[in-house]
Amino acid sequence: MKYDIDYLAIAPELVLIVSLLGVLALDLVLPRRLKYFTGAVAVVGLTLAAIPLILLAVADGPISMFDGSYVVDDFALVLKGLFVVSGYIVLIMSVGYIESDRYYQGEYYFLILSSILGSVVMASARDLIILFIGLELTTAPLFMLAGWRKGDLRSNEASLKYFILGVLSTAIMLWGMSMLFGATGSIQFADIASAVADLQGSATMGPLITLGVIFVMVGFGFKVSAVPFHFWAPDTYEGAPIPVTAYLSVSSKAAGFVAMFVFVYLAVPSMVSVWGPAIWIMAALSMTVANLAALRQTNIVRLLAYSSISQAGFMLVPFAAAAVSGGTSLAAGLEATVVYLVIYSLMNLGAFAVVILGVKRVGSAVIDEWAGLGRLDPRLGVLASIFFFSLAGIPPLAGWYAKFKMFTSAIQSGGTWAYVLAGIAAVNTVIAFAYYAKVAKAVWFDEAPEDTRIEVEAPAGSLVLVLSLAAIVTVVMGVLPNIPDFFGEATRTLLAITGS
Amino acid sequence: MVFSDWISAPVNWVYLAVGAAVIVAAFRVVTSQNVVHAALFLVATLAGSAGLFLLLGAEFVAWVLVLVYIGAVIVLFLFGIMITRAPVVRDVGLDNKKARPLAALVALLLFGTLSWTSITAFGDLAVQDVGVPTSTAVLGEALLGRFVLPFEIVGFILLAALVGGITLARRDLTPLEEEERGAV
Amino acid sequence: MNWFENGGALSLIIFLPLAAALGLMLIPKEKEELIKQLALAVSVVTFALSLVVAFGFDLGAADKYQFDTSLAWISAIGANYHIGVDGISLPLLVLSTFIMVLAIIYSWDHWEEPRNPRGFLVLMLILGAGMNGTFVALDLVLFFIFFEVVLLPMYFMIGIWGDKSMRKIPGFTREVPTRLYASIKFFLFTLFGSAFMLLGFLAIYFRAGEVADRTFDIPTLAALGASGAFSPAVWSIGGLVFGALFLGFAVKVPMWPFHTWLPDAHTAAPTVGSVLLAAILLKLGSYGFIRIALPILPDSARDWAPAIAILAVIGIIYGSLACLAQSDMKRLIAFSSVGHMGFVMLGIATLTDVGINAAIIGMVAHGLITGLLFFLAGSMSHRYHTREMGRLGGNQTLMPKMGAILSFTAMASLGLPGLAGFWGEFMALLGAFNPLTGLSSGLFRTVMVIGAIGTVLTAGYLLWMLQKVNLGEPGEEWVGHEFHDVDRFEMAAWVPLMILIVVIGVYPKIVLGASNDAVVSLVQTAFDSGATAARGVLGG
Amino acid sequence: MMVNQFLLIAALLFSLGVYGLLVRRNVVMVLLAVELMLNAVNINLVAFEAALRSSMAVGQIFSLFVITVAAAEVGIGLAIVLLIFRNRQSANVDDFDLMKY
Amino acid sequence: MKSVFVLAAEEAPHGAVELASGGVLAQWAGLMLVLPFAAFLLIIWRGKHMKYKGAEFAIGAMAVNLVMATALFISNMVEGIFHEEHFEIAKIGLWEGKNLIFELGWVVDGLSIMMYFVVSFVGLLVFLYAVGYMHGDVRVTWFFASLCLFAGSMLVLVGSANLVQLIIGWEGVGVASYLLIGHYWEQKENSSAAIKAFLVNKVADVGLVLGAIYVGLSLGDFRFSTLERAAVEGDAVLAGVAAAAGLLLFFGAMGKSAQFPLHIWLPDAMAGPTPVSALMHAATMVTAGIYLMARTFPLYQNLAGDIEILGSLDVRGLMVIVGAITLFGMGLLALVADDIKKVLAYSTVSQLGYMMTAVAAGGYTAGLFHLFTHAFFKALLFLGAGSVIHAVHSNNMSDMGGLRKDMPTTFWTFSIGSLALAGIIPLAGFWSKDEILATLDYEGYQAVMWIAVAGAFVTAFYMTRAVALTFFGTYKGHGQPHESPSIMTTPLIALAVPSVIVGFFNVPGVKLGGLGNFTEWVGARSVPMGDHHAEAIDWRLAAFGLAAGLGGIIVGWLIFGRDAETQAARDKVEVPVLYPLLRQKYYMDHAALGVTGFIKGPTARAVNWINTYVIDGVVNGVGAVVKALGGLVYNGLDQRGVDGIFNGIAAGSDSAGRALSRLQTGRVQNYATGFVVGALVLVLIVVVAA
Repeated sequence: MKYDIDYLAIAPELVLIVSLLGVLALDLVLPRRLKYFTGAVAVVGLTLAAIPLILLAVADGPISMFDGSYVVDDFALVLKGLFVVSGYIVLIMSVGYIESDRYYQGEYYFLILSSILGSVVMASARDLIILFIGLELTTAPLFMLAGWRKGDLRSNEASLKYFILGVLSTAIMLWGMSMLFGATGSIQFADIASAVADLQGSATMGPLITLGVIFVMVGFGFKVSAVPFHFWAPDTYEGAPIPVTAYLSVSSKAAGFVAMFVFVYLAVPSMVSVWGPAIWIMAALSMTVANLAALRQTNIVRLLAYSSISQAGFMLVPFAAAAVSGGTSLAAGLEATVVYLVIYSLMNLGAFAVVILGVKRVGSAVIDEWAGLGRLDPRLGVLASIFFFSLAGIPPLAGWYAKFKMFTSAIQSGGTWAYVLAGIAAVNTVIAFAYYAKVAKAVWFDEAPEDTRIEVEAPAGSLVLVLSLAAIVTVVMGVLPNIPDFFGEATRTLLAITGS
Repeated sequence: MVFSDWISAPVNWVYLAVGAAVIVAAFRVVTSQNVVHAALFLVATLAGSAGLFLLLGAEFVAWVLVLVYIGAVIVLFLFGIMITRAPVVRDVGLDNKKARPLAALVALLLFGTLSWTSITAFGDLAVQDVGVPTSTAVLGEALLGRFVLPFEIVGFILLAALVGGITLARRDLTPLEEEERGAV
Repeated sequence: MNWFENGGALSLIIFLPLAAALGLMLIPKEKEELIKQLALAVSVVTFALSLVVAFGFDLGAADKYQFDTSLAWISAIGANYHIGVDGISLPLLVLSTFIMVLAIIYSWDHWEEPRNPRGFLVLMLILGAGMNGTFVALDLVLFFIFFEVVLLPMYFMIGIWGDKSMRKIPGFTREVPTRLYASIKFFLFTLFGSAFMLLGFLAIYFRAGEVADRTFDIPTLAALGASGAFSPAVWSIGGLVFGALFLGFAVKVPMWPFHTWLPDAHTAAPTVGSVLLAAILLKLGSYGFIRIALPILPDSARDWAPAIAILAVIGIIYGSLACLAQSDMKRLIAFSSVGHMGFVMLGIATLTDVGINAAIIGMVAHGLITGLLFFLAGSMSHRYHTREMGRLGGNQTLMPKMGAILSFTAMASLGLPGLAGFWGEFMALLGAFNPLTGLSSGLFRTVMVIGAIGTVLTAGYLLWMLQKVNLGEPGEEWVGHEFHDVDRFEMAAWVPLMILIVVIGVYPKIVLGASNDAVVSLVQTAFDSGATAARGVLGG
Repeated sequence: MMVNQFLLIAALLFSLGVYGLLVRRNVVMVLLAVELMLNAVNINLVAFEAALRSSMAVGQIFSLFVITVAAAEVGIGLAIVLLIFRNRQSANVDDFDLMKY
Repeated sequence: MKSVFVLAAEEAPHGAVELASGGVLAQWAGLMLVLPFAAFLLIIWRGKHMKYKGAEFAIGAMAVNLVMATALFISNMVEGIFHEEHFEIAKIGLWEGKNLIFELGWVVDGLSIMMYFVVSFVGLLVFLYAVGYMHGDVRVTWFFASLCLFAGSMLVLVGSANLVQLIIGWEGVGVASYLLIGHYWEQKENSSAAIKAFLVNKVADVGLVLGAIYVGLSLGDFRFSTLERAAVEGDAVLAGVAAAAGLLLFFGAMGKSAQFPLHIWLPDAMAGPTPVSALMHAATMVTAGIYLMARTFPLYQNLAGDIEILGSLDVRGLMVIVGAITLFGMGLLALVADDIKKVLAYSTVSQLGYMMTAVAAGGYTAGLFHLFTHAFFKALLFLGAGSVIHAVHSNNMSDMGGLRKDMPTTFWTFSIGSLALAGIIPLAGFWSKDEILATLDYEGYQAVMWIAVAGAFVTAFYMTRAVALTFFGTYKGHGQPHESPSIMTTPLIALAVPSVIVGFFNVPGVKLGGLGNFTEWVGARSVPMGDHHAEAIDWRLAAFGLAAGLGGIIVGWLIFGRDAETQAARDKVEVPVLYPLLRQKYYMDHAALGVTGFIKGPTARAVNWINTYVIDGVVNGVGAVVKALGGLVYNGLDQRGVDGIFNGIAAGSDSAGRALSRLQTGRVQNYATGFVVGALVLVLIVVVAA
């Protein structure tokens, strides 16, 4: 049997492959002082990868390959775009960051690009194997990147914890996949979907499929760091190099969500009564537990870690609400989560970029030591406020629309459980503000100690530029939510294929 | 299927023998108080698994398992054990004893859940064409046809593991050494 | 000038301050005069625009939205940039732009530490945009946005320029700076309410989809509401949804028992912040009731009205009693807001045209009077460096003008007839005498009597405050101090307020002339039968 | 032969793997336990394949991918072990709790 | 653009009475309401720079007012006037499909014209007097400004054509009184007295406001003319609320008119300068309550009065009882006061009791006539007292004595005022008191009538005491007292004249030529008042009243005129007329002392004690309790309870956060345990749920 390959469809992947190999090759030949050049290549590679994405977006219709196990549709394109853009921002954040320390730049960029490649592949995955491989390629480089600050014990520890829980989750997820394969006899989502639809009522197969679905969800739960699969996140975030943390909290998390979307919508849509409650519980727990824990944090990175856990909970809300109320509004749930994801990625990366600059400026990630930063560097203060309050969901910053979509979707779903979840989310929105405001409090309200004026070199121009751009986009998206909505609506194609 | 029918099939005798070995070895992997022994028991477990694969007609997979694991991974493990200078003799501190009861309980529950779901689901589902191995050609064609994409991608996982692993594991040069190397 | 009448004017009123805020950020900090002049100019222009709107407003059609426009905004959910004013929002809009001008004039020479006029003015202008926007928004989402936009500037104002002293909070081990506690408390309370309010909006939105098209459009929803589409009889969660909106608005008003953020926020806020908070921000909540909760959910409103009335009257009595216990002048004024807004809410709870008119004029009056009181409290603590009433005294001797203005304002605040504050209280009681048909007139009359007794308490604490602060001999510690009486910026900010207080007091038609038709139409549409007081329902 | 025979062994291996993961202090031992779990999955996949006999032997293919990934994971894991051992002179996981709460 | 003021449509007054429109004068009568406020603003603006510190404006405004009021008074004598002007100030909603509106405006009828005249006349004289009295005092400018506010508010009150405006004037009077009573606010007692006055009035105002609401929403209109018409026609809805509305309005009136037990503010209100007291007690403020009762008289007369509220006690009866207690009980208190102004103050309360009793009993004209006459002689007495105080720099009669020689004008005018108050024929007080007695007799309140007679005795008694202690005997104060300047004595003389003659305005059955009499003048209302008018004087009652008055004087004279400690006082005893009686002074003294001793001693002390400790105590106690309650609510409930809940929630989430973050042990295997257990629990939940 011959399988046709549409090279335009996989052009983004190919461009990424070429550039990551290019990075590796260059790293071999470049002298140490020119190693930073690999970063430039990586950036260029990512930029180039965006070109076929745009071409594909303009082109007609979804492209399907390998018996429909690899599909490039609007959903995939939007998320690939998200991965590329967020990867791009992470790379730019990294440039200044890793130059300043003893980093292996070439390898670093190579691994980042590999991880992006994994995510990009996974967005198109329509069978279990590609999904699994994509996820692994996304995650595996990150195990190592988390420990990239080799001399730092915290970084080592971050890497170790991430790795051990990562392989545990992989194993559990694989068990689930194997059971689904066994029960349905296929790894193709479409086939699994139809088989599961037939089998789910059966008394014998029911529990097994339930177990399979839940175990697979556990794997995704780990990726999106949903409670109770979140334990790695605070420690790893704190220990890992900050750009890597940013990547973990955005791209890697987004990858988890993408995996979850395609899996639950395409492979086991009829098991909504199984994954619905599971996601409901994860959502409720993630929001509440992480928010409460975040209240106690004194380290800004750790705070952002808990924040990102709770944000994951918020992102799960539309999903969960749509699922527990019978699954009639799944499309709206997907759209809401994607919109949330897009906005979240932007503002969270912005927040991390601010943290990078702030840590440089103040020399500490302890929130209290950021006192008076706003007066020291008003520009940074304003940026910090924009991103942190956007995360809190305060209009007119983009974050509000993310939360708004979430609530919209939850209420649209209707039903007691959806309302309860919306209520929990509402309360958590308030709690969340309390700790985001902690940062603003330190930056603006607290008096700077006399002797903290650290002279630092100006941050990389590119980072400032990107940061300002992100800030502007954050505001613009908040004022004109049609923009994120555009992406959200595009992803509805995911459901168009299965016709649900 | 009745037990007498089942036990009368010779292949099940083989299964019992191999299976028992696998189970015992696996037990020892997680209970042995000697690190090297544990690694060697893993070898036994994997070898037994390879045997089971053969029983199931997965010849290629069985040999890959032997090659990759017993040939490469275990060596890696032993290297790891050596380098971290773990005592080759019995080490009482290998387990976190306080964690044992809870871990055992969790494992037991997990086993119960997993086996219960599997048994209720598959009941009498029998292995087909016992003794007929899957042709490697089929596998090859599938790997390079239908599954060429993951096949390529998995290569990058290995590459990433390689590159990253080396970078992490290598000893950083001191600035002095770096200078020397730069001069060369 | 077609664009002007089709939304252009109102859009300018909203976005001019915003644009100016951005502009100010670009001016170097050192050019303080320029910054102040620009801010003032913009606020004056905005005020002038709102006056143009007010004079161009067709009073004959006050129940129709004018100067309105509707542009597609968030297409996915059908939220539109729909703005317009009717007789209900017009007075509040003008009040908002007006107070902003005065606040900027007052600020001219009064900067709390750490100064930074640019930052402060930027926040004020953003605040102004948010407030103006809330009053003209005719789309739930747009309303929500503007409703929330005001939070951040106020949060920063309190947090940065607020009271620097430390405070012991029950339940917490450490002492915390007053401003930090107050700012976060303010924000969390409001956010808590508005989160649920948003849920309520969304429920309405989808419910509208079940009976017609999904929409956030307030007039459309009001029409649906009038037709009974959101009645709990046909929509099981209707009452719950009202509760959600209630939570959002009640926190902002604030109604008892959601009021506890208010004294802290007011006490901690810089003077201008307190003024804007009292004069405008609190009105957003009560305006929300009138604009959104009542017309869209009339039947649930009927169910909730007794509860609102009871809470309102508790607020009246409770606020007054709490005032009696205050030693901090600013805190006293803050608590007085609880009582005064209680009257506003009592008016609303009656669900009658009289009551809602009462609420509107009460809001305007409270804005002017309490705003002025906070100006005064600010200026006084600026001079005395204390707000402890026990230490003050003899202010009338030390600063005769200041004392006279304080007396005047206190009189206005206690609801002296002939000054603005009277109408709101009197009409609220009037409305409570004869609530909407179907509401328990026994309950409402009881509430009316208790509310009327509340006016005595109000008079009490204000007079005692005057006695402590204004009268008597100046305390030992002030002897020999040189005090500057009211300066020209203060005069410029306060005299217009005093004039308006008198003018509205004598001629309330300035406010009610605009609002009455709109309110009557609102009540008749929403509550249909029994909308007007009738002779039949009366009796001993 | 029934599929369940193999599934039971797999379930046991998987559970033992979890046990090992939870009690072992040495990181290398933890890795061994993980290998047990992954191997259990392989047994599942191959057993199912034996019952299904799909045209492309999907189960076996899947298990090949799992083996490959497992190998990569071991590589990564050991690299991390080496890294932390060099810094801490210990490969005990419970020595690593710098970051908590 | 429409005119800002929209003139309400003229409506022909209802009722049988044919009344004139009053012409231009009535149409512009509103000017009187506005002028004092204009003067107020002018004083604030320029007062300080004027020679008399702004008094010029006040006096000017009052003079113009007096001219207008006199002109109206005279035209009303010639032909009864009824005229209303209404200016809508707001539509506030619908009532039975038509607009419910608030209006400002004025009414020109017999009642309001009488009040315009009294206020302007007394006001002008007091203003003039104050120029002298306040010369060199602190804050003179502010004083005159406040006086303008006071008079202006009163005019707004009495000129009001509707209840809403009445409330405006009503509370305006309250505020002005607050400002004036607290004029010397450096002393805490003074400001406390001002606050007390304001708050007690505010309590009563609750009644007024609620009463206005009852009336207004029963009729859909706040106009008095509507109320009057509805009352006369027996409107069913109004009848339904009449008792409640009537009692509420009466409660309001009790505050301003200092009826028992809301009189407590009034004696304290003496803290203000004496001209203020004069104005307050004669023309403005305290008469407001009586005025309100008169204004709403048809409500009581036709609807409310005979509604039984407690057993057989009807509304009217309750009001009469309150009035009676006030007139007698408060009169007694005047006996024990040393402060001359307090004597006069209690006297005022007592006289207000007369008025209230009369109006309540149905004597519209009787009550008003006493108000009218009382205004002159009480103003006279206060100004006289002020003159004395000005001279001796003390309020206490124990610091006075023998002043008749030093201050002859003051003495004579004060004496005339005292005699008028004591009801001695033919002075004004005799006629008006007689009319009250006649009314009580006619309406069947004989018992109350006897109380009133007894009250007359008391009145005469304490006034005699005051005169004796002040002007007779020997001077006990410091320095040499002088007669006051002419700007102060002129008003005294100007007030003494009407104190003598106005009684003849309403001799029963007598008309002043074509001008009619007081009964007809104040009877010019939109509807007939329906009260009873005697056709001829009842000499029997007059004799009782006169006897009581004379008796009071004689007894008083016997005791105080013969002050044992002062030779001069003993000399005075031998006034020829009284000589025969004094021959048996032993018995008389003892008898008088016995009687008065009992009255002055235990009874008065008891009343005083009740006043100080019970009523005042209750009031002060209420104040203290309320303040304590405030503390309780704030500290106990708000900070601990309500706020505590929210802080508790915050602290709770904080510690929950602490507990939850303890889960984050840092041990990866604990994490893994959580991980696996989490997965298993999820499976369990889902399976169970499914």
